[in-house]
Amino acid sequence: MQNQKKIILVKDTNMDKETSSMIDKFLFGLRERGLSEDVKVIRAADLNIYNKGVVVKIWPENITYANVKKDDIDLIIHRTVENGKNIDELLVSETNKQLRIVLRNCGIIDPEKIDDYLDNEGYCALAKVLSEYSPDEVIEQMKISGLRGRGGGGFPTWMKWNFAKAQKEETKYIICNADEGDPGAYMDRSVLEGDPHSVIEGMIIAGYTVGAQKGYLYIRAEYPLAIKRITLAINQAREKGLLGDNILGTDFSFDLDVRLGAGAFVCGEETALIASIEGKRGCPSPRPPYPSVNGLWGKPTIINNVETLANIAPILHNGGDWFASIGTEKSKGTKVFALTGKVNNSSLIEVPMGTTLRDIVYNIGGGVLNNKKIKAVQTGGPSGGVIPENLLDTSIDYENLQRLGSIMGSGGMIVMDEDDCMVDIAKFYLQFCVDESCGKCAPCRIGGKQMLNILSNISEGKGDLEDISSLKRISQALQKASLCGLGQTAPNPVVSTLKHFEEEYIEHINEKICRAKKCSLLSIYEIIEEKCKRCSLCQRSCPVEAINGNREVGFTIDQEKCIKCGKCFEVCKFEAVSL
Amino acid sequence: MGKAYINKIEVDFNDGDTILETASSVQIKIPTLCKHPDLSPTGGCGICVVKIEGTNKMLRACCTKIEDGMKIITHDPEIVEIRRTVIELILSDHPNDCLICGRNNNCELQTIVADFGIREESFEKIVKEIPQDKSTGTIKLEPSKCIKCGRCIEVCQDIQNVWALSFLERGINTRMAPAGDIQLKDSPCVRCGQCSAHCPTGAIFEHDHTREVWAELQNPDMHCIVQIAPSVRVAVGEGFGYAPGENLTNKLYAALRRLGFNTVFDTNFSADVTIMEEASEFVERFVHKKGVLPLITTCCPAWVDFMEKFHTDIIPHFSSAKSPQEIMGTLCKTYYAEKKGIDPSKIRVISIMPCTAKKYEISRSNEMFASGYQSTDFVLTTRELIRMIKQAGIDFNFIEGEEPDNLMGDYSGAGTIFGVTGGVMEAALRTAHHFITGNKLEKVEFENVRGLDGVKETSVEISGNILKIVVAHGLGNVEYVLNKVKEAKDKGKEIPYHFIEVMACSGGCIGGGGQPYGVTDEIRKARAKGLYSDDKNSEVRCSHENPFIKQLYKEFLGEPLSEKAHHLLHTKYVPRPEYKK
Amino acid sequence: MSKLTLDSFKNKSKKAKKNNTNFIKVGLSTCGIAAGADTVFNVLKEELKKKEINVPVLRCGCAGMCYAEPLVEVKIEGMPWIIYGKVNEDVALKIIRKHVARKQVINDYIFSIKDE
Amino acid sequence: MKYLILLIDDDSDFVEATRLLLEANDYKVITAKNGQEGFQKVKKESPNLIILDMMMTYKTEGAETAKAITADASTKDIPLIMITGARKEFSFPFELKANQPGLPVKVILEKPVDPEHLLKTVALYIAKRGDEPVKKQVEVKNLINKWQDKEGNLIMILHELQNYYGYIPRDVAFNLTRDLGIPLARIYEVISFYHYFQLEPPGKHIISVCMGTACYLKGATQLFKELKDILNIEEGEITKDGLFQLKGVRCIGCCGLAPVIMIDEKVYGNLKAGDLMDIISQYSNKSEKSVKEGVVV
Repeated sequence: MQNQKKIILVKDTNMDKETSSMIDKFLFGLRERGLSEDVKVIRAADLNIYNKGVVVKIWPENITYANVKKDDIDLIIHRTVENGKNIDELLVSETNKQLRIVLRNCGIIDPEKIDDYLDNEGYCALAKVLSEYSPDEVIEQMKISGLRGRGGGGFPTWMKWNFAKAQKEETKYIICNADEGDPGAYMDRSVLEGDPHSVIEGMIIAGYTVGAQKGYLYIRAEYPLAIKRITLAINQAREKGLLGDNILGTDFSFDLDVRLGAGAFVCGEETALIASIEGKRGCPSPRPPYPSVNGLWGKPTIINNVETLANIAPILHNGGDWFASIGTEKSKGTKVFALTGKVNNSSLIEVPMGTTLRDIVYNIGGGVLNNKKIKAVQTGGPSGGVIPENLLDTSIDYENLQRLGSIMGSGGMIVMDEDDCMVDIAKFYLQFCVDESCGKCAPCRIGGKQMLNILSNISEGKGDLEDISSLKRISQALQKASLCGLGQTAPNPVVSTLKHFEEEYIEHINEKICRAKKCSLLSIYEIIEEKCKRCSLCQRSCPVEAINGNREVGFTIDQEKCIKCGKCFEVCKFEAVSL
Repeated sequence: MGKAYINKIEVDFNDGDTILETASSVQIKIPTLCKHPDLSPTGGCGICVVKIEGTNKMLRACCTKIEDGMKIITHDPEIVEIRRTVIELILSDHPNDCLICGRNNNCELQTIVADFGIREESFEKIVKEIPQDKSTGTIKLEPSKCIKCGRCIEVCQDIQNVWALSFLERGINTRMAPAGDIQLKDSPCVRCGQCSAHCPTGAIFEHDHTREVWAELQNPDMHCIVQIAPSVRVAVGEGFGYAPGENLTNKLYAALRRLGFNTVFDTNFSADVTIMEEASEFVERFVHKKGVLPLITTCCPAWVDFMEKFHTDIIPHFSSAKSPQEIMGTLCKTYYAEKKGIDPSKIRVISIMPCTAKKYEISRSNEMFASGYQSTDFVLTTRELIRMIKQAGIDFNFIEGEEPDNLMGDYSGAGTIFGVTGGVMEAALRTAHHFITGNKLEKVEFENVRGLDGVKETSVEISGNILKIVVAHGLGNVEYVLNKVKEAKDKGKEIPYHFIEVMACSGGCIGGGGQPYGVTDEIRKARAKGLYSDDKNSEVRCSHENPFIKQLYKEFLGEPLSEKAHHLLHTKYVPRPEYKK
Repeated sequence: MSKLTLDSFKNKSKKAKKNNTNFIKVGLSTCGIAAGADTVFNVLKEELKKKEINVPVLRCGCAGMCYAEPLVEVKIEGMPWIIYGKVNEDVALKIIRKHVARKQVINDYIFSIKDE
Repeated sequence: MKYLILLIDDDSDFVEATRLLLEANDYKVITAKNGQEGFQKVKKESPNLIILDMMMTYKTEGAETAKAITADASTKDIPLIMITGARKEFSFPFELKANQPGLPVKVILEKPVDPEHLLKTVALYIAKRGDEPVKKQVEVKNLINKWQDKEGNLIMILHELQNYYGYIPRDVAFNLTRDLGIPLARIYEVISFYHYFQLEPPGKHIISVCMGTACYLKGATQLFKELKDILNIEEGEITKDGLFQLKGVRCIGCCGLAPVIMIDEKVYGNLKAGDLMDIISQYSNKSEKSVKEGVVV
């Protein structure tokens, strides 16, 4: 027994509520041995370990035990607390599945202080590049690293850079695409808010490599804090001689400016983004020519997204080999995901490529909310697709996701449970694409709208089986004949839900049932007599007077009149209205 | 240069050629609704998709450059199916009122739907009612028929540099609308009608005046006079199956008489008058140094409108001579009325024009009423005339040609080339040369001002004087010329030109906004050729040699630029600063 | 601010510093602020001032654990390096009064323990 | 920038004559034919002064319009001049006298009005409001100047203008054409393309419902529906009292708190439909009932 006081942290990582009784047992045991004064027992809210029963952490030794049973407690007190010995069978070794490269400084440094970044190896990669590497050597390192664009398609970053570098033009541009628009994804925002200099450093290195003099950060206007911090960071970098003329005293000059988006998802597409900076409608143009040849104001332009750029400095600081040692054969490094939806821990995570979806949902995300059954995980946002429960053991990389009918996308990862209707989900994403279509090309403009109408019909019980073939037919037209990625991938949520959950569509059509009870027009509202306390609240809130009865005889819903607005269901305090 | 394969056919191509262009060189027509030969591709419709052998991606033929060794498939069941779906989608957002549409039987969407044999509508109609815009009285917008191909906007913004039309909103709500969502009449629109000429559907078309004209023709109290513009004669035949450029002047005269016109005149005659006035004006300024140089031609009402809105500082450079249409109108209600003893209030002058802006010109300013009446009463475009001839059941193809009426029907070769870019300049030079030297010109052709180059800068020598001239067509090309003039003026340098001709439409009136649809450079060349051969075949090739012109001046006007001529044949220009581009 | 040059980086040791001093750090990114982190930040500062305790309150970006925002990281010598989550004003006060002043860990709000 | 005067009168001859008079004296004039149209134009164009008739479609329309204009926070300071042919003997439910609750106008002039007198009155009340147009003009000019020479400035300038006005007023957008040499067509193409820009004045409080996926899964639709019910407006609309505007927005980036709404800058997370009424009432000093009915004017 050492002098220092010990602390025991306890948390039940299953959904059971064992924590309190375990703590009691600990307290009792400690009191018995007269250790109450020296050892504190604390109830933790989360220990980042999941589905391992009761977890106990002992400080200051930092010993972590999992699946602790009541019977183990005496042993823990005796062996570990009193005698400082480990109980091997309870030990948990590797718990953290995350690996932070992009997010290396997020949550650690003060994003408004450049010195914090400098103290954490900031701009070391830039200094190394400027003093040791020729542009070709940078590209070589990038090639070795195997870094692929994190914005969606996964195009090798070094190739993009190499194309631009090969152009003879004098003026070239670097653009950071920070117009993050996927609903449910906020990786870029977090990086810009938490570690703006890492993006700036990436951009300067890109500028040096391809021979650009100027860069633009194109940021969503809806991110005021990110804009503030990146602007501050640019000014600090300029003051420190990291931007502007003769960077770090060398011949290389490069500067950055911020340009704001204005609420158009399509501006995430390279050519549309360029049009937007040029002060035009954000409509994509046909490619080729690619921006790396003919981009902003007709000049060769590199467009990389925030996450890609945040990877650059670590790669060049630690070497391409180091980066290539992480991840899978074709997908190197890590990927940041915004893990949200019906998951216990909605969080921003970074994992090595190749981690399985199940690992992420259960071991990082802490499992499904309210212990419900998981139905699917959606990745890639409106351009992506759903991956059903039985495929959750797929390891994540560009190719695997694509094979499953989804994409990596920018990194939205949304957990869906049995209460989520796949028709409804498809409709949600399609609605998004319809709202965000630029309207330039007919397949996307009209096709999306028509698909949405069909889905609406299905979800309202007005569909027929032909609708499914219509959906497939329009999907194909969109995929093949849309001008840009937004249109080409807009049908993905529909195609992938049809692929994995066609039976739900057919149920909606044939049986007029929504098993998740999401499609309100397919639901039947009824009052459960036993639960009804006859408060008459439902009757009073019904907008169409469809609820008959009174406080004497009870209430019933007139199904003829009911418009399925769900008001009675929402207002009932006794859960007496059923779906 | 390179070699590629389209549907296994070996093709040679030039660097920069698109798949669409190359395919057409081996007689493969890839369907499209948005690509127009005049315009750069936008990739809007998505119908022209083709496959590259060995990949499953599809590419747009209109905007993909063909590469060496490419193996392209332009038609297979999958491609056709996708095209059909896209066409059906477009159709689902388009009204079905073909029968009463301005483009019935002449609509690119209708044609492609027919070609694909679409017999039922698979998708729900989602057409949005958007009110029509008839504010200008010349061009009508019917946005609910718009398929958002973007041609009108491209032509208005990029080719014409007018910026009257734009896309507003986005996604399914995207609509074609005048700039700033205002009425077209309040927009920078100069009514050139190029939008209507390029529109594949009935979303933009000329304001139809045929019914008004029918009413006049049927009114026994009215003496209806018709005039036909130079370029109409080489384009009207396209409505009856003739090749572009076929000169049908005499058939036209006959058809117009059958329609019920009492007198058939030719705008080519009044073009000769314009030249008499304009060339005199030039000589005044060039030789006698009265007035500023360069002198700028003003026959084109869209150009006049453009200048009055956006380049008012060059008003002093404008020739004050009215356009041939207006001169004809004025002379009909003065000279002709006097001579024939007809009450001018009972005369109706109807002109057949290649142009929508001409509909605006007739009430443009007070001077258009110099005869004491509105000098020209109605303007029909070539397209409207074709419809009228068909309505009247005239078998145009077999009708015997006739001659125009005397007095203002006979024209010189100079008058006829007014219809093509460079023509006014050439005609003016022929007469100016005579006015300056008093000699007869040996060679009347000035080839340097001919052709479809957007800006043609050249110089000619007239009795030792070097005359620097420039011809621009397509309003987008004007800026270059005007900038040069303005720069010289600002810096007090020598003026770069003495004489400038501008026509608003590409190719001049032969490519006018009211001409038969489907114009391309090939067609422009054919029509131009038609006019140049009309000139070549003319006995009289200079305006001042036209005996009827001589008669007009002798009997009525006196001299060019006389007080009477000034009163009747000249106009003024006013700045319209409220218009913003 | 003087400009950096390539030389400024030559003398930098690999890991520039290992900061062992005490601090409190608040995640002030959009998600944190939305959950009330700015209020917590101010409460922490004021309370330290009131209690005349000299521990810096630092700002940082998003640590990723959005479900537990606002997050407050507390490093005090002799205590585990703890990240408290779902910190409201009340918990913020406890962090100062208990964790910092009296070296007592607060129940129910520990969301992560950081290794040294 | 000229002062903008709104003429509300159903007598088109009077309107025309007065318009010519005012324009000849270097005012900019817009007109409306009745009280309702007038009120909309007041909201949209925020004129420097309003000239208003009493009897239009109905006898007291002018008075009602004046009340509506002065009841609205964003327009209450605009001076109102009433010009009417009505005489005292017409028996109104209020006294035909200026500056009173039933008739909140600065001054009443009788038709026919002497042009000199009208001009003097107009000048007097416009001057009383201070030199706001001039000040605004300078401020806006500065905003534009900041970006004038930079590449890719149009969208940035539109952002500045939207921040300044809360929306992009029509005449300001039209003037940009002159200041930047960018065609009006381009400016409107851009404004109408990007959802961030709006051409109409916003409500006092903007309620944004996050429609990101996480929020959607966790019930954003219900929140939206409830808000529509409470405020009695549809998406994008403004309550009649101008207090609230309801918007659906893409991800706010607070997925951990889903479902969330944002009122102005403040985020409310982990919401249920039932929580909304309380939150809304905090922003409305009216009773819950009046919010529910959405009627204040």
